[in-house]
Amino acid sequence: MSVNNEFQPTIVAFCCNWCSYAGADLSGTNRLQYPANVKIIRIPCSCRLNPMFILRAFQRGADGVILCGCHPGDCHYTTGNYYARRRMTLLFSMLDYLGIERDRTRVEWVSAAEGAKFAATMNDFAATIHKLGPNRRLEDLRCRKD
Amino acid sequence: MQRVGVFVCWCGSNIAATVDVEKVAEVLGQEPGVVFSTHYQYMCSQSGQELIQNAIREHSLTGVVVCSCSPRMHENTFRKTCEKAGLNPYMVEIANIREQCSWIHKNKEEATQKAVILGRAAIAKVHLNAPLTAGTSPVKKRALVIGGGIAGIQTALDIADAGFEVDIVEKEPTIGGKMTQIDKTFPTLDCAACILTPKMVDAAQNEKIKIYSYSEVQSVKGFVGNFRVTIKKKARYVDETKCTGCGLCTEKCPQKKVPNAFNLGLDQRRAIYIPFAQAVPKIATIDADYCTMLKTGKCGVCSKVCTAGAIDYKQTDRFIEEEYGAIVVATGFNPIKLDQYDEFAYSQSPDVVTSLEFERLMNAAGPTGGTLLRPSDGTHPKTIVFVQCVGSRCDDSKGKSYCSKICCMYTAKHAMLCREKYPDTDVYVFYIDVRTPGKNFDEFYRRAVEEYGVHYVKGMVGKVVPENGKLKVQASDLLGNRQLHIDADMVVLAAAIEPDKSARPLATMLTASMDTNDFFTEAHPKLRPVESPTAGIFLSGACQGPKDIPETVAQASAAAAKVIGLLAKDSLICNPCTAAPDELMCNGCSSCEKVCPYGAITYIDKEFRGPNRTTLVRRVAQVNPAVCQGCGACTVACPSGAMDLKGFSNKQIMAEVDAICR
Amino acid sequence: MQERLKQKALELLENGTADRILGWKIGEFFYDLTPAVFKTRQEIQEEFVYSPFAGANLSKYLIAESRKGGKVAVFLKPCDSYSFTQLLKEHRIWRENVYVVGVQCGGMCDMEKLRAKGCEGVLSVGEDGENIVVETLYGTNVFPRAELLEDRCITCKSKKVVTFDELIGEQGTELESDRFSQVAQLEAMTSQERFAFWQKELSRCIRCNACRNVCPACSCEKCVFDNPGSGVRNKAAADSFEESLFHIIRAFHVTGRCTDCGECSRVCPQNIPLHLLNRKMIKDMNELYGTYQAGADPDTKPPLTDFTLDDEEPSIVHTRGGQ
Amino acid sequence: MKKIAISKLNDLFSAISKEKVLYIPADDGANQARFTPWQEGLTLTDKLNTVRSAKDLFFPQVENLVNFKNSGKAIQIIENRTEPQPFVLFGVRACDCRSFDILDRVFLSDPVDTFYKTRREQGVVITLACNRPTETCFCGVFGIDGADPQGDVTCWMDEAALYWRANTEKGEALTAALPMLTDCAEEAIDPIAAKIRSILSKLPLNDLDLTGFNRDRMMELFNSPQWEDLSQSCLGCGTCTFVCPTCQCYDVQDFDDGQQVRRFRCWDSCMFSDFTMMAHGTNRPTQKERFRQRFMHKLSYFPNNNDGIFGCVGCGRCLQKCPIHMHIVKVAKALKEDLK
Amino acid sequence: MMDTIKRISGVNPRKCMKCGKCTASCPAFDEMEFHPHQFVDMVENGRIDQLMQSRGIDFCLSCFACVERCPRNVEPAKLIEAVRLAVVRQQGGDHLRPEAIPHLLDENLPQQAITAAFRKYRK
Repeated sequence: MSVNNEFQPTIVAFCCNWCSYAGADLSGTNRLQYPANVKIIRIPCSCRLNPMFILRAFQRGADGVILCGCHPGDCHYTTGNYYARRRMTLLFSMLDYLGIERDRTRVEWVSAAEGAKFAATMNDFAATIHKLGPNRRLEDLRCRKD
Repeated sequence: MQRVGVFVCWCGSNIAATVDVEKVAEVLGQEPGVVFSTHYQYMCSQSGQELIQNAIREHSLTGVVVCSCSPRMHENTFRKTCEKAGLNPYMVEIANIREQCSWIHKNKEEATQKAVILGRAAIAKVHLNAPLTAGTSPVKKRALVIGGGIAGIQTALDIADAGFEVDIVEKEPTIGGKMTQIDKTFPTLDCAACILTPKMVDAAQNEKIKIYSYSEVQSVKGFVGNFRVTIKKKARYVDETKCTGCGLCTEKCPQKKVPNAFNLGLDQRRAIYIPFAQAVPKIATIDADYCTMLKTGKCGVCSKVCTAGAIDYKQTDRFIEEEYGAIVVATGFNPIKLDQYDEFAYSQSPDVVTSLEFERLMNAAGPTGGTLLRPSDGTHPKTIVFVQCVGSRCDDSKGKSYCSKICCMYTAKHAMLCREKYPDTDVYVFYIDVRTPGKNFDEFYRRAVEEYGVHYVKGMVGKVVPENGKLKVQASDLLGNRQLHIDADMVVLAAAIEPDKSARPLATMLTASMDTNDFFTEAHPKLRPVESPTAGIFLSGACQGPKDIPETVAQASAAAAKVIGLLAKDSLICNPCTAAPDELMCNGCSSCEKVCPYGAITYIDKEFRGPNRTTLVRRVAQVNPAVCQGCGACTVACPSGAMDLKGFSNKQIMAEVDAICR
Repeated sequence: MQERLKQKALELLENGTADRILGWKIGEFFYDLTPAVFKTRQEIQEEFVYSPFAGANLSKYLIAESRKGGKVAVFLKPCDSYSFTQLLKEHRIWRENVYVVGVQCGGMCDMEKLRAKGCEGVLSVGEDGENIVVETLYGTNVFPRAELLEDRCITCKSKKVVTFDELIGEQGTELESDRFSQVAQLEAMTSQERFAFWQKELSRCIRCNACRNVCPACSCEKCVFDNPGSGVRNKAAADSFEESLFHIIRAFHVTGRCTDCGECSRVCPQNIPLHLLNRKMIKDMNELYGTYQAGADPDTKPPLTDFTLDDEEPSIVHTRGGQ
Repeated sequence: MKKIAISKLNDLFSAISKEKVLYIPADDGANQARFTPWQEGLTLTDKLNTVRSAKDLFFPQVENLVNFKNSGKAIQIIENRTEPQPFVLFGVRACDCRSFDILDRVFLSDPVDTFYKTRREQGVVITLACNRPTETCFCGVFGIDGADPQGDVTCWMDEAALYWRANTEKGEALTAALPMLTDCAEEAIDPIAAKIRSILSKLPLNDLDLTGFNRDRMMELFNSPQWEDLSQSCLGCGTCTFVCPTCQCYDVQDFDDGQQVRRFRCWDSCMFSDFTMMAHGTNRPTQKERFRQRFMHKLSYFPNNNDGIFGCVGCGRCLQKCPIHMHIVKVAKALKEDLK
Repeated sequence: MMDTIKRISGVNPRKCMKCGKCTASCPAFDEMEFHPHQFVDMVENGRIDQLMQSRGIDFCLSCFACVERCPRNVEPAKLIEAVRLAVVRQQGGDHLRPEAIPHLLDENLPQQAITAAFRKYRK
């Protein structure tokens, strides 16, 4: 069903239920466009994101993974995004250390009111991944689709 | 694997215009486990819901995927729909193909493809869903208010008004708190005692309110609806049931040299005392640090003069255990100690006072009987210098980084009162900024300047040197670009305020979170300002942040309303999407406990069957589902993967990832 | 030193302080010591060894040993004592059943280094001042002790025994070591170079799990990689991705809990420098969240279960390290 | 008997690899040797032996079996076997060469493991006599002669030349295709072999005595109280198993890549906690049983079922690589005490 | 120049909340045309030249009263010291050129004096 043969990245966006998922909904309500290859997975809080999920996404063929959560200080559960921030900082640093392109992963804080920011973030991230090309350094060859 | 039904909604043209709903239904129908797949114009309509219900019955569906608008919109609707058809409501998953698909994409082929993928993810997840049942936990219909200041009193009164029992625990011998020490209140200048003491009496007389004065919270166990609290009643050596509060003992006690804490040490009282005339409860208390009888065993004067026979030197601390459904924290504030600010000569001269001491010096019930006299020589001060922001807005270790909020207004009040009572005094106020947002606040400050002629100087005092009975004040006048040298008679320091020292250990007991300044954190800074993130713990007054009296009272009533809302329920329905440990996998390492914002995780030593018919004792985590809010922080902290989150389990999320990346 | 330890072991056994001793047992050669529990006087006298080849960290054995009833006495070298304290912090060891004798350590020797010097057929080893004299089937070799030290001992972080009931020898101090220099070198490489480096290293992994099973931080009742219910179980790295996955997740799970004892690299049969992954995390935490040493005390919160309001954002990865 | 100058080794390797893939033991950059496909520039290691044994080439750690795919509501089966190309394995030591006999007894008896069989057929084994046996070597205990290994071709080396003797048809065929090998006298290898044997005679583990590990004493060994102590320090890692040339246990696993399910087999280790895990759980619940399984298999069950041939070849890899050095020699010696 | 001053002093003038406590504490107030709080403000707003030309900078006693009292840890005295240093380091501000030295050499002239006549400067 692919539209053309150009590289179409697969991007997984983990969004916290309270801010970023609502922000994504708002960008939809406002009809703000972003690429269709961004797919959102709803999690209760950014602190629910296990590093395993990110690696799993890369294994299964994702080219970029982004985590969106409430702005620090605004977490529905008070402290969740603070833990997420440390976890992701260390994880990203480790991935970078292992030679994985640092642009493949990102964390962005998007509030429920920031529909425009959500769309802009996704557009920018998708463009970055598009420029970066397919994920080759952290993929499982068995899951390659071509 | 479930028997899954897929229901694709057109949402009129909202979805159908950009997503080929027929095709989505057809493709998803081919997915493993899908036994029924259809599409309909409005799935959320009555007939749409009936369609789902019929399909559940006809095809014996065990899982339902609705491809429609955001779950934030209709997840609950569809859950109820399915529940009515006999399906567990948590066997429903929503694929958001409107807000996150049809509305953001224009290319129909692309949008259709994406809708299919989102549907697949929902199907993959629903295969791993398990029926969940929301548990309930009973609510003990009694509230505890910790702290008996104006905040605690107001909260207690409001709760009692709604018909619930409420206890106040106050660490001092009387309730009333800081407001009892204040002379007049801004911006109306009515007398604090006149408005506070009736409330204190109301509290004492209210049948629903029980006051534990001279008491402290010793331990807190349990969770929302079911707290078990141990209260320590400190020994006051006076039988509360017998003491009539006549005050004879406080006149006869031979130990006269006790610094009077109520007047901040500006005068002295006896070893047995009632803090002030309107104290509630009006019961004498023996100060064990000074009482000759308690220290040496010789004296006993108070016992001899007490006609009620209330004195009991043998009294010891008593512990009371009570159950509560909700706890309100109203521990209040204190001015900071000014030892670190020696440039203002606070420790060198008795004529350099804090604003709270100044309140006592102005108060008719204070050490000077309401006449403003210098503590050093009892003369009228002619020149008074007020210094703002002493210890507030500091970036160093000496002070506090925040603005104490109330100082600008009370300093304006003090300055105004001085000028009003003693028009011959010169009053200077040194300020960095004057912050007076609030109803009639700025007008009040302007009156101090315009009507009362208070000299407001933009600048700061650099040093104060006591010299020949005067206070040499060196200050800057930034607008005049000059340095001022004032010979003052009195200097009043607006000390920063900080949370009461008892708050930190209390927060630990309550597992309520605090910020770095020891103010309690609210559940949400905007939307849930009177609740702690820990369920069942509410915040009233300055324990949450600096506040003036109107704000405190407003928040106190708000907290009361929240408590009433909780106590009005017979039982609490718990969120079923809670964390749960696999005990066989749990290491007992406490990682999860450390990140739980609600204190929902505890540990027990539990016996397990080991290999070869042995038993093993292991420390394992327990989650209290009544307290857990389901954030999932613990699931990631857990290295063994023992902790998982119902409804958002590791496997469910990974199944979604797999489906999306497929 | 060995004699003092033996005497202590005998004393503890005889005065009833402990009913068994956890130490190192003699092997076929001078270097193949095995951690063992000694129960009798005779065993201690004949088989107890403490030598420059007693590298094995005994702390992890105490998870099981402390639960067996009775009291076990254990000899802990400084770095082992960090692991021990970290395990106490995680409630894994029942402290009341353990009697800890801290022992100083002059650095442990590495058989691999000896072999790397072409020393085959080694029969015995002797100490001659700062030199190690090795008798082999093919002659005698003499090496300065420093050349045979394990890599982890060359960059020893501390000679301090953090938890003990009794100390043999002097208490040591924390040392200034440049243990992060290799990490810094890697950080200074380009992303592509780092990727190549780690691909080369990790591709040798045979998933024997020695690194995990020896690691005192990997004390899980059941590892996610062994648990069929976890959804990520794998027994062999069937794809290069899985080599990385295992080591990334393992490094992440021990972040803030790894005391940098170096056992992972010591036991790796394929000589993969696994400690460089853990050290990277330690270095990051030190730089981003303030110095933290796991196992240095039983109370401090590990950085991943703590936070400050103004922590760095994950995007800092763009400005730190190499290109 | 043939020979070739050491300086011409490269030509020899080059010629062999023209026809077949040639594996030689080479340094792996981490101070160890491994069998590596030869390409121009690759040289023989000076290490005695590889860390991973030669069995890897016949019984790889991971092997694809078959794939499944959902097509509509049906399941489609897709063959996914990698057929091995002819290859030559150079530099196999006597111990590893013997391990093939042991593996053959397992994989080539009914039901025949066709994966293994094809690889055995496709592979030519060239052994190399051990010039510098090390202290962990105890192949002699199993009647293996490090100075005269088996294989399709046997080689000896001294400073000047490589000596080459074809033992089998496969070996002869390969020899015939290598004209650079020149004839030489059989006696040429005698001094080399003598030198090796003099060292072999001095090896410290020569005194390992395995008499009595027979069927009659099996239950006695099985029930030995010593297993408790011996297994106590075992970490439960698979190092010994994975470096062992004779360990042959494997697990069959499925991997769902999203499109299809890939069934593959991978090495298992009796030291692993999920070894022989079944629906009801495991019948070897503690490390003691799993540890016992490994050594009982090598020292008792295998010889009992295979004409007294032990399941160990004395290569010494586990002696060097076990993280806590609880190796087969220690176990055998401890058990021997029970038999006295 | 502003960055140089900030670098030399290690001070972040943006932290200043303009309370004037530094100026209130300054014992050399009357001697200086620019007072400590103005110093901070002028550095922040890049009016460094004016400061460098000011005679007042030499009247700062470096008593550090302002540093001690500042509630925001701005440390005005360090800024003033940095401006002084910047003046000293100005290029071309040397009292001597190397070529001139041979003429000046004399048995009794201390080496130190010649060295002192050179000023450190920055490019």
